[in-house]
Amino acid sequence: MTFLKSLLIKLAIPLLSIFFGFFAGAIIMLVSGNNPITGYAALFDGVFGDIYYFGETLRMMTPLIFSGIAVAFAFRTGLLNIGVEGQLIVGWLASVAVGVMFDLPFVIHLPLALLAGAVAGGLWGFIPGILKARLHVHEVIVTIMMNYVALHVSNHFIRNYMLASGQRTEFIPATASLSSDFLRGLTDFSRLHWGFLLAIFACVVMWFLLWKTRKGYELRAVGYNPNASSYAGMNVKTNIVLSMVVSGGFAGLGGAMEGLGTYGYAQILSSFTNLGFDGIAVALLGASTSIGIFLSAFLFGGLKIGAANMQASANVAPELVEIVIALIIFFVASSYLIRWVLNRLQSNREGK
Amino acid sequence: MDYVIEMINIRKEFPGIVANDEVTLQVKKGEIHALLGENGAGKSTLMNVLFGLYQPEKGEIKVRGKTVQITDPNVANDLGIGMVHQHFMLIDKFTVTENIILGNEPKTKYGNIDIRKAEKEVARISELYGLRVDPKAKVEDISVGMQQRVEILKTLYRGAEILIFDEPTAVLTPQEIKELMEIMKKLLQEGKSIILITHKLKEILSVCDRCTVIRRGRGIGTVNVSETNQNELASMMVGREISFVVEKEDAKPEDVVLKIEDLVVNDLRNVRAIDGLNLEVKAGEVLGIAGVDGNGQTELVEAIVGLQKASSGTITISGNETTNLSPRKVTESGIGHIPQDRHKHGLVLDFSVGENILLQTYYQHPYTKNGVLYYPKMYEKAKRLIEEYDVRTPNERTLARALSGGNQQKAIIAREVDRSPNLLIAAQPTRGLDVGAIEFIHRKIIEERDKGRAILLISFELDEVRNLSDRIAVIYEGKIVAVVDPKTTTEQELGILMAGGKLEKEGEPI
Amino acid sequence: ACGQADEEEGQAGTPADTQDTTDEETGDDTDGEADAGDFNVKMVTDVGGVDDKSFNESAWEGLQQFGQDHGVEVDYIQSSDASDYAPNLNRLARDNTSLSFAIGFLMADDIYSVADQHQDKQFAIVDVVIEDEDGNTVPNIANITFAEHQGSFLVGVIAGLQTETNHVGFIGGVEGFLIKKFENGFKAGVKAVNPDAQISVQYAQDFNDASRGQSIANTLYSNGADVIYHAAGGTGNGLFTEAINRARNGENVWVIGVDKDQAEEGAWDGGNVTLSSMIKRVDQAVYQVSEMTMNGNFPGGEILEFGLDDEGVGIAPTTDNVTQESLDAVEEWKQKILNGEITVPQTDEEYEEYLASL
Amino acid sequence: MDIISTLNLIIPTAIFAATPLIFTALGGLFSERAGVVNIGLEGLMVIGAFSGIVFTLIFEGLGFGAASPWVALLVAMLIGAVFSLFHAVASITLRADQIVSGVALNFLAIGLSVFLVREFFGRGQTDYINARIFRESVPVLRDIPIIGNWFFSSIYPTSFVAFFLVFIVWYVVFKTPFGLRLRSVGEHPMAADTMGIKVNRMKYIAVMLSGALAGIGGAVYAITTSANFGGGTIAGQGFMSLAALIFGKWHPLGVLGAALFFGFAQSLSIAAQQIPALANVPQVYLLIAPYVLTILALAGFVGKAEGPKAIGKSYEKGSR
Ligand SMILES: Nc1ncnc2c1ncn2[C@@H]1O[C@H](COP(=O)(O)OP(=O)(O)OP(=O)(O)O)[C@@H](O)[C@H]1O
Ligand SMILES: Nc1ncnc2c1ncn2[C@@H]1O[C@H](COP(=O)(O)OP(=O)(O)OP(=O)(O)O)[C@@H](O)[C@H]1O
Ligand SMILES: [Mg+2]
Ligand SMILES: [Mg+2]
Repeated sequence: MTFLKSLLIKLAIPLLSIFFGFFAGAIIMLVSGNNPITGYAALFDGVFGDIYYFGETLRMMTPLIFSGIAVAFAFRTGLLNIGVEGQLIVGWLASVAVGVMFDLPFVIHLPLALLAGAVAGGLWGFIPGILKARLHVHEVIVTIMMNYVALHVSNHFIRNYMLASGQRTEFIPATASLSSDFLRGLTDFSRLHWGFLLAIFACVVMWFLLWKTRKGYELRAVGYNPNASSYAGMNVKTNIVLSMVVSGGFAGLGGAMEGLGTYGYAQILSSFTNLGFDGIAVALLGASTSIGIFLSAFLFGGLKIGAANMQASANVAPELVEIVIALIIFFVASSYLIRWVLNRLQSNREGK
Repeated sequence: MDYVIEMINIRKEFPGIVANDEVTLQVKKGEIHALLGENGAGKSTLMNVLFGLYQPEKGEIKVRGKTVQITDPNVANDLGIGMVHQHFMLIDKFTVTENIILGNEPKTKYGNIDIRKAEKEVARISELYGLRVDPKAKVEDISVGMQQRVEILKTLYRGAEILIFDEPTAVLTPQEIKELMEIMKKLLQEGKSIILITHKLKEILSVCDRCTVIRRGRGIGTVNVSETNQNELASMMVGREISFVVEKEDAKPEDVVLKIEDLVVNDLRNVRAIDGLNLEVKAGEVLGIAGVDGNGQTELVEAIVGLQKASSGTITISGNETTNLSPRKVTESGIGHIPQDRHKHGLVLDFSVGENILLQTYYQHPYTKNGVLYYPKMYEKAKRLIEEYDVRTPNERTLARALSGGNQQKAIIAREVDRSPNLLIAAQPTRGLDVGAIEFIHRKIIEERDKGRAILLISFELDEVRNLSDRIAVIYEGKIVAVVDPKTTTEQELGILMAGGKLEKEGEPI
Repeated sequence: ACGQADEEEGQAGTPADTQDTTDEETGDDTDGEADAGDFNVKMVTDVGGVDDKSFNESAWEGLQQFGQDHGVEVDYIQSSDASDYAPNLNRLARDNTSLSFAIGFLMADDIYSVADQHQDKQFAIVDVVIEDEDGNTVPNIANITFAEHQGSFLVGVIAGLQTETNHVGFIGGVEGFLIKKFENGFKAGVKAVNPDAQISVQYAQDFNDASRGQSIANTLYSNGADVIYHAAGGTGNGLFTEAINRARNGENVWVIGVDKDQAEEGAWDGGNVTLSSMIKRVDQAVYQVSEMTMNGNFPGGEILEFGLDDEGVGIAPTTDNVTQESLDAVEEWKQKILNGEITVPQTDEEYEEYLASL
Repeated sequence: MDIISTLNLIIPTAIFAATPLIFTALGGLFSERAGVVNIGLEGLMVIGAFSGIVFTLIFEGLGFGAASPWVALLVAMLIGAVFSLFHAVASITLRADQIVSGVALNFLAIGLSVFLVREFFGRGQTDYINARIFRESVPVLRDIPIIGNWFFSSIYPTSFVAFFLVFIVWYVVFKTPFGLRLRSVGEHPMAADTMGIKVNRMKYIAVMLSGALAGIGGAVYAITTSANFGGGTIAGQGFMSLAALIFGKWHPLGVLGAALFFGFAQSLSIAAQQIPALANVPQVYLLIAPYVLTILALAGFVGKAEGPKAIGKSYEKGSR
């Protein structure tokens, strides 16, 4: 009974937040002279109206799930990883580099390329991790700085060693590719690729790692209370580093999804991909839980894909979606309000 | 009647709990009025209501006969009510003066703080009431006793006439407690009235005029202290009889379990905190460490359990040297450790009670297999210990945060004792707990001693050290300056040793 | 360079006859004969958006003009992210768009795959040539490129003639094949009229960092350059800011704008620092290709290079700050380029060869 | 080039690049000193840049002439303060996680400002402003050898305002009752509460101050540098300001030093390409230099940065 009730509240908060977010978006559309019903109909249509767009939504979700997991994983261990963006960029580059440079059978090539992405991202996470653990350097600044370093370094590598045409590298060969004719066929030629299944798997892995393993227990303990953890004989420093490495590894895999799945190459980036920064929002909306991340990545992916249709067929500026996302996060974060209202309702009922 | 304070039928609710239920408290002018009750009885809540931090749901407050609405601490200040909080309300990084003047700062004509004038004023008041403080010192650098004097000065600076002390003695050394009692008497002479919350019945009996008892949020009654005794107060409070003397036989010490030789430890600021310390604890005895806070107790414990590096010297446990091993290695060589700050070091408050109980053993078989946790086994174990150690919790999956201090402490003790360590280090094991919980913990410690464990007890509570220990080692400036027999040493004598003095008489080492 | 096949004078507003000699007939375009009734043209912008004051906007203007002139439905979809290109192009293809434009070389790979999935649909892309694995063009994609190097050459001529310090600068956005065309063309133009001029080149590696642009401009001007040409998008804003600041302090410094007439950006209450701009008539190109397609001559698989000849590139109409001497020289060099007397370099290697040949 | 002329090149640019960071980081200082983490500085700068440009254009239209950008700075300050209420309400009154609410603010700022630009201008960018703030040289002082060249010969008046503000903020935070109360709220809100300080009101004031200053920071950037506003105008400057705040250990002078350091590293990386000795260094090294230097500086000699004790927690009366 209490379990049901708490589950209900847990669900009510995000659902109500999403509702309020869309509601506020509708008001903005009204005020700016658009019809919110056509606007949202177009948005909805842009996600579910055609299997192609649905496929694209799932494709868009894929890196968001990884970056969301990356943020959440660090968050669970008390660290704020703003550097997912950079870790994702180096992961993208490294996976494509392995994809392009080697000539191997599929069963080795693809895993190796994925591994390269994870390792590169992990390395990018290792630096702020070790600095935090050894020298108490604030991870937020280091990760912010590492984002810029990643952007420039990866552009440098592509420009000088891997440039094929225009701004990008060679295409990776089929042996390193995640793209799936089956999934494409299923979704009418969307770019949905096997990475989507990997992302689901990653959700399970995160859940299992954090909640079912010894290491996960330690990581959470360190996150909640480093003092008590060191009293209990855990190595706080190692765990901080490990957490950043794993987090970076997930982020790097997110980059590999783009490199080996969506695009099939790496490119000179003239600005950040924002996939990493969006990951912060995905993780927060998903309350740093696996299932939450999956669902909020779907919401974000859908909003992003649907926004184009909203603009195309209802003439609503795509920025509206960003406003809606912001408001949803706001309401989720302010769940105190919703909780308070729910409590009020409940105690009124019990009072009678 | 000339009551300065009357709180009549106060009711205060928190979500899901009634903290004060029709409690009445009447304080006469010029008296020290004790407020007594178990942990969580609602004492602090009642005082926070009086101080304007909480708003009561029901009830009336009269100050000097006039009904008032105390909507926030400013109103309380204006009414002349000051409060010394259970958990100090001091800002570590500020100086003593800054802490005192906060919210009431003297200004120069340029609008900045007139810090000179403030310091002078602080010096003046502290002189007046005999409260020695250094106005320019940072709070993080001064002793707990001085911090408390700062708290008192804060109220006096604001011209408080009615002072509330919430468990002021829990953190003080005997000397400091004595000084505090003197200060209180002085305050009375100056015409102030005092409300004192304490769990120590002896203190109530020695300084208070009247005592109001609350139990589970309800007022039980008010008695004249001169007409009551320890047992009556205790049974009013708990609702049953309590024994105060720890029943124990003489110790039968056996082999040396912990042996420390010439230990030197530098603290975090690289100051020598332990300075050539020697100590032995034998199986089957309780060795109590008596000392004023800040003489190296923390560093001693942390060095033994491996959390601080020893610069030189050796630590041996059951014949194996453990100097500078990792905490886990040390723990595995047979140490149990009840840390002094249970929230900071003892528990992961956001873990469940069960996860906390396994905090030292989660990685061992059968709780972990191949790196994977086996939760059913963990919870099975936790359930057993919760029962055995009478940890009052809805179930083993409840967050540790939701437990009261006493029950949190019991969970820690369950965890540490159950591993059957050769050496059990108990640092401040009963700090801030009520008599019921204290009784339980004391019994448990003696039980373990009688099973042949070596117990190292560190406590600022001299009574506790004297009651439980078979030998008392006095620590002063990082050295053991004397080891004495509790049966033949008086409190005064211990006090002298703790202050760095020497005993004229037979204080031979034993 | 292969698009140079077209030698005819093109007049603005009429479709340039750009039959590629290597082009074979690539199947009959069934959509080609569609009457104006269901003929429609739409475009996908790159992340700059339809109102980027640059080539997306220019393309959209051309398309709107075309729509007006011929009563044809035109529309655009904006991409907010590189990963939007493919779905957006797909959306157009699915909506039975008669001709879908991809504006910007960033969409190269996406249009290739979308065109492959929708072989019955007609596409066109700006700024890049799409080739398949074997290096052949794709039959249902028209490739629109510009001879930016030629236009840059002409503004280089102006810079070379009007520099007083004998030192000019170039600020690039992100280094790459396309921006290199601007750089090398510009340098060649400067050297053509002023072989001793010093040319400083710096890339911001960012198209959207005005602060960086300003810092670079500051460095270049401080080091003696007095004319700076940019091909750096929003980063170029900083160049204008710096130049205006200096002009206000009485310094004689100039900016050469890019893509469109940037006289507006250079205006300040005491004058205008914009010397000239290299304009790129994306609107013309889009208009013409649309018209060709409407008339059943979809140039699929062809490479259309819009150059000096068809006014695809050139110097901006605002010439208030350009001397008559420079204007004459521009005309003179334009003819030399048009009649093949000189070949304007595009890559670093070509530039080296060009220098050697001077 | 010799050292002096190199520095002549680098130092004014460094100051110029540091200026918006100084404003914004000082804003962040107020908020974080009062215990409210402000990741939303980026978004607040966006709002500032947006209002700065839009109102300069409006005032130009109203015939304010050269005063337009200055008045617009004030408006940007006000709008920044109002917009920061989003963060304040969420994180103080509604007890939202401060990081989450800051992230939400960033999303909202960029979405809303670009949305509005489209509504007002029918496109994704605003027009260019004509009335700008220009660099000035200070008579007499500019003639001081060396120093005159660095600090007084061509410098934005806004940079002087920023420097001046550093000292004002220092005075306010460390010398006035307001500052003492502000810091007490960030260190130990309950203690402050028992001393009769209105904790949440203090936090609101602090967050709004941060909005006001970040608003100025964004507006200064837009008005002095980009001269128009679009979605990409503010790209990371807010995060750099946050880094400057932490790097500067939440102290106004530290913030000044950190911001100048960032500016210096950036301008060095740009000037280096024109310095013969450094011209052959691959550009990537110069591009990443500011960031790497910051990391090294933090790791090497700055070490542990410890913020206000109660930072990031919302205050609830009577909680422990
Ligand atoms: N902020 C709060 N929110 C919810 N419940 C609270 C809060 N503070 C106290 N309580 C509840 O009120 C009861 C009384 O708490 P209070 O702190 O007054 O006890 P106490 O008598 O001071 O105990 P102790 O001796 O341990 O200090 C507690 O048992 C607790 O359940
Ligand atoms: N903020 C709070 N919200 C909810 N319940 C609380 C809160 N604070 C305390 N409690 C409840 O109050 C009860 C007693 O808490 P309290 O802190 O008074 O115990 P304590 O023995 O004084 O602990 P401590 O040793 O920490 O002083 C517990 O049951 C706890 O669940
Ligand atoms: Mg209490
Ligand atoms: Mg208590």
